[in-house]
Amino acid sequence: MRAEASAVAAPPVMLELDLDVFDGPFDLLVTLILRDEIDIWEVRVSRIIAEYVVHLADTGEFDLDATSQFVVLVAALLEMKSRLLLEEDVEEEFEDLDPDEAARQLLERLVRYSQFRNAAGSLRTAWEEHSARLYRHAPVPAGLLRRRVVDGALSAGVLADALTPLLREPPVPDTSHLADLAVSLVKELRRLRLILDDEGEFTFAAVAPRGRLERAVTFFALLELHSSGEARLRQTRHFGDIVVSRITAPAPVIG
Amino acid sequence: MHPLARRLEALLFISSRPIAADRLAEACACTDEEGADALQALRTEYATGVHGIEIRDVAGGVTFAVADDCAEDVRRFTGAEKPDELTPALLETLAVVAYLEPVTRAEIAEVRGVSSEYALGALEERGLVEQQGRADTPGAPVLYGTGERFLRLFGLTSRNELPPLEEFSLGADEVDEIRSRLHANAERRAQ
Amino acid sequence: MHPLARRLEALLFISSRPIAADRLAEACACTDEEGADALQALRTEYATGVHGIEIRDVAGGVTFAVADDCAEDVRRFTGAEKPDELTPALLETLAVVAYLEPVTRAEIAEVRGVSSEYALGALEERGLVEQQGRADTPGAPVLYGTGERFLRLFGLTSRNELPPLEEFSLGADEVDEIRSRLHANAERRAQ
Repeated sequence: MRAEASAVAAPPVMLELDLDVFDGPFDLLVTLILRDEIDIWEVRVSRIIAEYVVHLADTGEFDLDATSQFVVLVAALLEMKSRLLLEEDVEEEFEDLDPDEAARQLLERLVRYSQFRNAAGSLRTAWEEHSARLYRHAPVPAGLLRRRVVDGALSAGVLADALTPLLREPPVPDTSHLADLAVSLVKELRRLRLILDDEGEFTFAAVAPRGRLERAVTFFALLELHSSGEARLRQTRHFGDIVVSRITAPAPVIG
Repeated sequence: MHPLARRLEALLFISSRPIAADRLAEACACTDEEGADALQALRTEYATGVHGIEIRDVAGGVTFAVADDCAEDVRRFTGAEKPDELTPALLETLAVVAYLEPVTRAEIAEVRGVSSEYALGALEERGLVEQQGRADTPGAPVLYGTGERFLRLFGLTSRNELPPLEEFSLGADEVDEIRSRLHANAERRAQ
Repeated sequence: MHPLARRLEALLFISSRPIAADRLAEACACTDEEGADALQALRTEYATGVHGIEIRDVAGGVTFAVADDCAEDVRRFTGAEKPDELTPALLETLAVVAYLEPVTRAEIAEVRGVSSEYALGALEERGLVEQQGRADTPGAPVLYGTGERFLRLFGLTSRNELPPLEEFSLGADEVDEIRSRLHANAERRAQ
């Protein structure tokens, strides 16, 4: 829903795509997915990212608004994909949870949330009436202070420490990993396919690299394998290990 | 003026924070009853419209504040600005904290359905929300609550004065409408 | 009470420093004579022994002060008060004031990147920051600086003793450079 709203509000991302299932502008693809006219399983997000990186390199122009928009939309697509992936497990876990029950739970949450939203409205009224009132903010004159200010109770060094972070230049946001991610996703897919061919089955923990970003790339690669129908993913409990098993038979050995 | 009332007046003048009635009596070394009588005399003296300052009951105590009809002059003279407006997101987060405190960041996010990190930071910076220790649960998350400044800026004596949350429940019609919309969605998905 | 006297009363109540007689008239947008009359009415109201606070003429003007015979109650009260901690937000604001003073509220907010209204009020309340006149710029904003209590609390004899910012090899006296660096960073952060 949120992706839909921003697709309307923000500037279009001028990116022509040439994918297996779709040929045309990126925005149109997103719209079609949101309208359920294209199955998101059919769309390879890594391909879209790779194309965008190439597009940026080709045009030599970096439009911050359009790129932010692109990142938001790609994130929305990934979120939809990962939700769909989890749905299988959730259904297994709550087999009894029929649509009516799900709707009831959602209703409960909405009702609870709306109480707070309405309470915020009443707070606003109180704020408008009282917030501007003037109270005295003056120190007690020294002669009336029994608890005297202790000389040197605080070290002056804490002042320098407090100011230092503000004097440090804010870091320039590093976006280089965006391009790296697209490249390493392709590499990671290749690596996982090789393991899958050899072993037939493996676990996420066994193959995932150490770094956080690297693990994320491995995870996205798993999603790709799943969406392309090459592998089946199983996770028996939340945050448990993921078992990946091959679906398609290995190519027949000829001769 | 009542001699004890004069002493209370001096205390209220000097303190930047509202003073609870029992602390007033303690500071004047008098009984609670004597203190209550003196406070009543002071309230009569500072009844609305008599002086340029008034007695206010806020944040669990009594304090002096500038009379509303004199506030504009004072503001012009001191250059004091009105506190910055609170956006709907800040007010909503503040409502969750005020009604559920002590409350963790995760609990706030669950009620609101969105991460409330920025809103909490902004409320802390404005002194409306403060960290009040850590929960006894795994990860020991920080607990947030409101403080004296919250009560003062919203004109409350205590959090008990907040209207009960049930008052803000949706009407039966609205609940029915949401319910039927959710059911329609669920059916469509089940097909 | 005289309407103008009520407004003067509110001004004297809120101001932490004495107010010059001519500034009182200006603040109430009245003639000097009207101001003098109102002040006289206020002096009568607050004649010794009537209230717990009195009007005093001190260097620089007129101010409210606690009546002598109520001072002991006030001391008993302040003796029982717990000292407040300086939160990171308060310390940061105090550091900005100490190194850049005199500084306006807007400048503090700009270099910190957040509204500092609450932090300034809390520091004023603790007597660590005080109003030091007004800037010569449009709107004549109030200028803030540190005072004697600040120096004592941090064990300094003068502001020249502020520690140099070693990481940046800036001395405490190199205010211009600190200022321009803070502003440059604020701008970069806002991008």
